[in-house]
Amino acid sequence: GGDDTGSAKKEITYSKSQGPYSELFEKGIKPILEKKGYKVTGKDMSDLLQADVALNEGEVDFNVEQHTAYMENFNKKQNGHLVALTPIPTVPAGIYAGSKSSLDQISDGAKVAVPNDAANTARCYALLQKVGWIKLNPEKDLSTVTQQDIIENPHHIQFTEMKSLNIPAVRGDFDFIVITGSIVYNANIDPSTALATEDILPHLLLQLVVLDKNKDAQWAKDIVSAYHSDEFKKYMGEHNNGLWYIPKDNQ
Amino acid sequence: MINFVNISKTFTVKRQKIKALQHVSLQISDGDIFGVIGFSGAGKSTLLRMVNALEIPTEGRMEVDGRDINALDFSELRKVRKKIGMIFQEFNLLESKSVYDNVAIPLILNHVDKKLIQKRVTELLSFVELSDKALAYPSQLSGGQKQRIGIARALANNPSILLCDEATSALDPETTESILQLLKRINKKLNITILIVTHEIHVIQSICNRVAVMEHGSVVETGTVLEVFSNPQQNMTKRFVQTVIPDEIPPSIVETLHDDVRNYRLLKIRFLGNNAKRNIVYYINTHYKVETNILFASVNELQQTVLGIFIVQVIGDDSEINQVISYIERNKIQWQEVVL
Amino acid sequence: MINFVNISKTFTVKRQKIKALQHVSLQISDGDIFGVIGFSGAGKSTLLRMVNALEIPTEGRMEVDGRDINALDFSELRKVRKKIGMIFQEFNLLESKSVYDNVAIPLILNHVDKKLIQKRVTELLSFVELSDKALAYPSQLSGGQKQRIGIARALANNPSILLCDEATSALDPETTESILQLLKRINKKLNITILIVTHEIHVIQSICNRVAVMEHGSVVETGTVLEVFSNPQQNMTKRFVQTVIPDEIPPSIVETLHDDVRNYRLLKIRFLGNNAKRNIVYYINTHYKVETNILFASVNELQQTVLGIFIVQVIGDDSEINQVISYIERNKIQWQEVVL
Amino acid sequence: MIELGVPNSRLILAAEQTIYMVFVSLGIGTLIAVLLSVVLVLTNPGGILKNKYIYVVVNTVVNVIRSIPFIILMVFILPLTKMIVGTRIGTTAALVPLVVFIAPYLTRLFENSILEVNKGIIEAAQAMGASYFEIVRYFLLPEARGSLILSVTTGTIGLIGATAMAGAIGAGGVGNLALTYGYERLNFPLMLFTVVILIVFVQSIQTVGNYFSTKVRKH
Amino acid sequence: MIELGVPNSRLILAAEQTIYMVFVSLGIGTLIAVLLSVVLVLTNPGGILKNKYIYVVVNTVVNVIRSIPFIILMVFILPLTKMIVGTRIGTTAALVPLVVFIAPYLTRLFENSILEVNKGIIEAAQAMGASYFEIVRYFLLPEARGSLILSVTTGTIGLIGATAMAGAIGAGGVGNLALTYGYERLNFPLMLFTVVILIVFVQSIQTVGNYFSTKVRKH
Ligand SMILES: Nc1ncnc2c1ncn2[C@@H]1O[C@H](COP(=O)(O)OP(=O)(O)OP(=O)(O)O)[C@@H](O)[C@H]1O
Ligand SMILES: Nc1ncnc2c1ncn2[C@@H]1O[C@H](COP(=O)(O)OP(=O)(O)OP(=O)(O)O)[C@@H](O)[C@H]1O
Ligand code: MET
Ligand SMILES: [Mg+2]
Ligand SMILES: [Mg+2]
Repeated sequence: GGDDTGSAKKEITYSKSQGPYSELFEKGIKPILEKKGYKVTGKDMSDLLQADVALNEGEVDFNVEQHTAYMENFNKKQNGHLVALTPIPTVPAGIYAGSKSSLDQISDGAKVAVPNDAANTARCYALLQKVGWIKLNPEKDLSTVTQQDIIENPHHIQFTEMKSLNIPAVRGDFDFIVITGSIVYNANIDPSTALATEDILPHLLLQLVVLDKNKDAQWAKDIVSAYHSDEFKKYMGEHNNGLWYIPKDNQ
Repeated sequence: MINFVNISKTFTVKRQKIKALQHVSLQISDGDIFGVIGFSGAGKSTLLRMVNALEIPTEGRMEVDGRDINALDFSELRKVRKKIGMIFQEFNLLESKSVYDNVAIPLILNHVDKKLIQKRVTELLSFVELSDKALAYPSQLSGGQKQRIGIARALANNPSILLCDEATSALDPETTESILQLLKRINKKLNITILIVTHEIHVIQSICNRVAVMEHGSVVETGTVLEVFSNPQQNMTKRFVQTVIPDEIPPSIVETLHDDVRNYRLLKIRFLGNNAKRNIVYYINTHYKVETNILFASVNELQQTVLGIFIVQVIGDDSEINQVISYIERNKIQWQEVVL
Repeated sequence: MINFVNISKTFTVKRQKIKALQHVSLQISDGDIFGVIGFSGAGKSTLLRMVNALEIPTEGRMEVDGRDINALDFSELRKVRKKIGMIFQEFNLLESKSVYDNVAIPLILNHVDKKLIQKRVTELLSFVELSDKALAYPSQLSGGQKQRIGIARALANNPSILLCDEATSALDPETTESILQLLKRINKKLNITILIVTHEIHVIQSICNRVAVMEHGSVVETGTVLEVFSNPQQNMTKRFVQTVIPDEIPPSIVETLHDDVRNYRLLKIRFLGNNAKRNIVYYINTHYKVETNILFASVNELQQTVLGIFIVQVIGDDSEINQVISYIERNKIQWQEVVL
Repeated sequence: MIELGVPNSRLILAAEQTIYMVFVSLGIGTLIAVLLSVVLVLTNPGGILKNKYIYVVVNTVVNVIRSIPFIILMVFILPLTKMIVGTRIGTTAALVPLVVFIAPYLTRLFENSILEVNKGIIEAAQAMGASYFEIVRYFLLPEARGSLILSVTTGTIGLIGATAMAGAIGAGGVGNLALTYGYERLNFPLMLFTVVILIVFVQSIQTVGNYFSTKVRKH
Repeated sequence: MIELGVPNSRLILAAEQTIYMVFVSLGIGTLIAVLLSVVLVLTNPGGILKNKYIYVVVNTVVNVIRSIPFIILMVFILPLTKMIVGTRIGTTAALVPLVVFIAPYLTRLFENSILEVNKGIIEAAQAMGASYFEIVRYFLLPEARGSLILSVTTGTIGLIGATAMAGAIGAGGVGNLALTYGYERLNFPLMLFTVVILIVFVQSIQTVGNYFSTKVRKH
């Protein structure tokens, strides 16, 4: 890592998690960078907050695990200097069947699982609003809404906020589950079985994030261009089974 | 009946074998108060602990009321143990329980009615003169008080066998005596068998009817207390008996004797039973032409029999002295010459 | 000098106040072997524990070598304690350390050279006859063996004051005697002060020069052993002394007396020192027209002084008996009449 | 007052959830732990009921459970949870993994406490003809109680830590609030506040534990 | 062989990381814990060096640290971590929070063990004129060692659990592998395999602990 922004820097590090984004990076982007002579090292950081702290401290160079909303919140609360360089392919959240198999089976007092992690809870409530099951306080920023911001819940849905990773395992205990794409991916759920999929707000698109002072570094530019490269577009074309929402820049 | 049949016990410490008991055979009849004495480390506690199977013999057979205690299954063993009270050398009181509860616990284990427990515990505590300590905890007691709680606890269940491991070692003579009298009463009244292990020979002197002397894990002498005390066979038994029934001239008198140039002999005379009641010394003084000086004397009573030991300096002609000796012998009085 | 100045100690158990010591004042001079006896619970251990400040008086002043031990700061207190050896009533051995290490520990605390430690420990273990147990652990020892380790440990540092709390309670008479002789030797050779708390009066008889008798937390009698033993003042002292120096006619002889219709008186005669060496009984038998029968006798030596107690039945005319009595009185021999 | 970002009712609910989870799972866990620790102490190679097989089995089961990170443990036993409480999610569902977590933990602590009981006491019990149950009930547990109380205290505090993670199956609780709404959302006032609540919990439990343990040890 | 989804070298590295974290933080944590527990035992209201202030301070510090969920603890002390080891991420950085986690935990366990030492032993030590240090060194610790060994064992196993969470700051280790590559990826073969590794770890530690503890308690 380090803050040397010299064009000569060829060894770059990123924090890596066990989600689709790191994997997409490793499979689709890293080979491109390596061809350019970069040595790319991933550091396992299972906690996004810790990963951002490390990034902010310059202990790693970049990560590809968060959306703009999360990053801005981090910058605000932790005095961070992170910037997003480019949106990257994102896996949208979706409503999936629990014990009920279609949206119109929604009933009074239905049980719905919602992720409890900061990055995703809001997205899922937004999605539930999109299908018309709840109504959120319009004064609140959709990307940070919480359960308290629900102003109408006509079906008296009982929400259970829990670790999203565990949701697929207990699917049958709910009527419906709302999970993000990374969980769909990890749990090997067929994305095409989604009952509804979120409209990804620009704010919620995943981003390549680096430290402010590195945004003009050559290596940063090289990563951006890798995400925009034809080679990567080709890779996406071959490997997207409906899971990925691909931002326009990358299409 | 407690029957030790050829019992041996070997401990192993750092590969070294310690023969705590070696082929011990002993029989203790119902109603006996049986004493075991011996030096520290002789194996007394180990022997005692065989009776309720706290220790398992490496060899031999331990019979209690005719049954091999080590062949019993656990529930039968428990039944036997409930009839055996034990006073531990190191008390083994429950630190977490009050004096009252410590004494009550054997009763609780026997599912005795609460009211009865209270009655019995109160009674026992007054026996051992600790009624005022009922609410105290063992750590707040003196050494002797702890021991008395251990005694009360062992008696709680009216056991038919009582095992006492140095039961009075922490008690003053008077408390010891009252405890021993209590044991004697119980023994008489309820015909319980008492096995007492002790290094205090006066305990044996005062209540036992039979005694065994142990040395290095073996029983070296056994018999009634009177037999063993009045006529100890083994050297170590003699040494033990001497401590309660001394039979030696005090050193400062011995010194005086060294300067005595008269013709004399020193006779150690043992008066037993009726002999002790007769005025032998007076008779000698008035019937023979010898001068006598009593250099040492002790008089004890063992099992309702008086044992008097006198060491008398008999001064006079050899022939007169010999007459005195034959007078003694005629009267079937044991004597022996003391050589300084 | 150990000086108890008006010491009181009160424990509180469940709001109940227990006066373990009440205004005790005692002075123990350097080189004394001072004995404290008393019934179980009298406060003996509490008293002893004052000397090295294990117990802090609720009232009064505890002086050791002229300094108030409770006013010392911790490092000074430690220095004083290092010169005080203590044998605990309950041994307090370290279960985690071998016999060897238990004895070595005071030396280790004194930073004694390893070689010297080994020499000294070996020596001490052979003193207490436990050389073969050096590698054993306390849980593998008999009660008396543990106590002997406690004794060896207390002596390890060549203390100048030795506190013994029932130091021989778990020992047989012979081992007791050899330990007591060892203490006596050390006392003589190194002029150490020994404070012995015990309920075994024969321990006091055998080595103490001074004695205090405690009852209910107070010292009720104190003096040289000879004074107290030959002429006990308090009832409880008498009872104590009787247990080592009995002075009563055996019960079975008393019975015979009931049938004796002759004219007689029972004289309890105490011979002390040189009187005990004279043949008083012979003189009476040969010079007065009375018949005598010795019903009880005991001869003991206390601090190189012989104490003989005889109970003699003197049979004859009143006038003759009176002559015997005046003979006794002329010779400055204590006597008193025994009434059955 | 500082803005915590969550309504008071939410905080109170979380506190209730934590207390509920801690006390119920502690209660059940303690019972199981007493049982298992007693079995370990009795059957161990130096115990009075020496039994190699039982000892090895219990010892291994305890170790196996203790080996599994709590978060994985929760997932592993989801079927069991469903079987026992009928659902795999929520505060009540969390009780099952919490019990499974705390029981072997307390077992180890209790085992250690009970092993400290003086051998002489056990001999006294045997000499009185006590059954194994009675030895445990009237001798081992009472004599070890000062240490057992502190063990429960230590265990309870460990349990509070575990309840924080039980949020993963929707159990709620103060710890989870601290983690998700405080930590993950970088809501520092809330994080601090919830941690302070936890500190108050822990400090109270410890104080109570110390009090009783000291009281009992005094004798 | 089953396909684990990660190369063997990765597993070996993880094992090394766990061992490194456990042993280093255990070593340092034990030292601190011995110190703190001894301070607690000596200064507590029934102790020989009774001191209300020191006792309350240490007791509270221990409780406060014990109250904080480990993951939050890690964040709280990041500045400390940076100061001590120069970096906030990676295996070595994890040592700092791990020590901070294990030390107060072991302190509680040790405190309990040391409190069980017979009062008579302490009196014997005092009567010999031992200094406080010597009382601890030659009397309290040796007499408590059977229990202390089991406490270290229990603590070590708790520590292994904490290392799993230290993955959050990139510390690696078997537990983290189980959590991230196994659990988060729902890679059950790997999860099982890593858990088995953990079980082997725990079982070995427990066996060693039991062995020495029993050996020492025998006397
Ligand atoms: N558990 C044990 N392990 C090893 N050796 C033991 C054990 N118990 C007793 N011994 C040894 O066996 C011998 C006999 O011990 P025991 O306790 O029976 O003696 P004792 O006659 O009761 O002595 P005391 O009068 O001192 O109590 C001693 O040498 C002792 O060291
Ligand atoms: N820590 C304590 N708390 C409460 N009471 C105590 C404590 N220590 C001693 N006592 C009480 O003080 C009195 C004196 O006890 P101490 O131990 O001095 O007696 P002792 O003369 O040594 O008796 P023994 O010969 O039985 O050892 C006893 O009544 C005892 O119960
Ligand atoms: N009565 C005997 C005597 O006077 C002595 C025996 S001891 C009671 O000679
Ligand atoms: Mg014995
Ligand atoms: Mg005493």
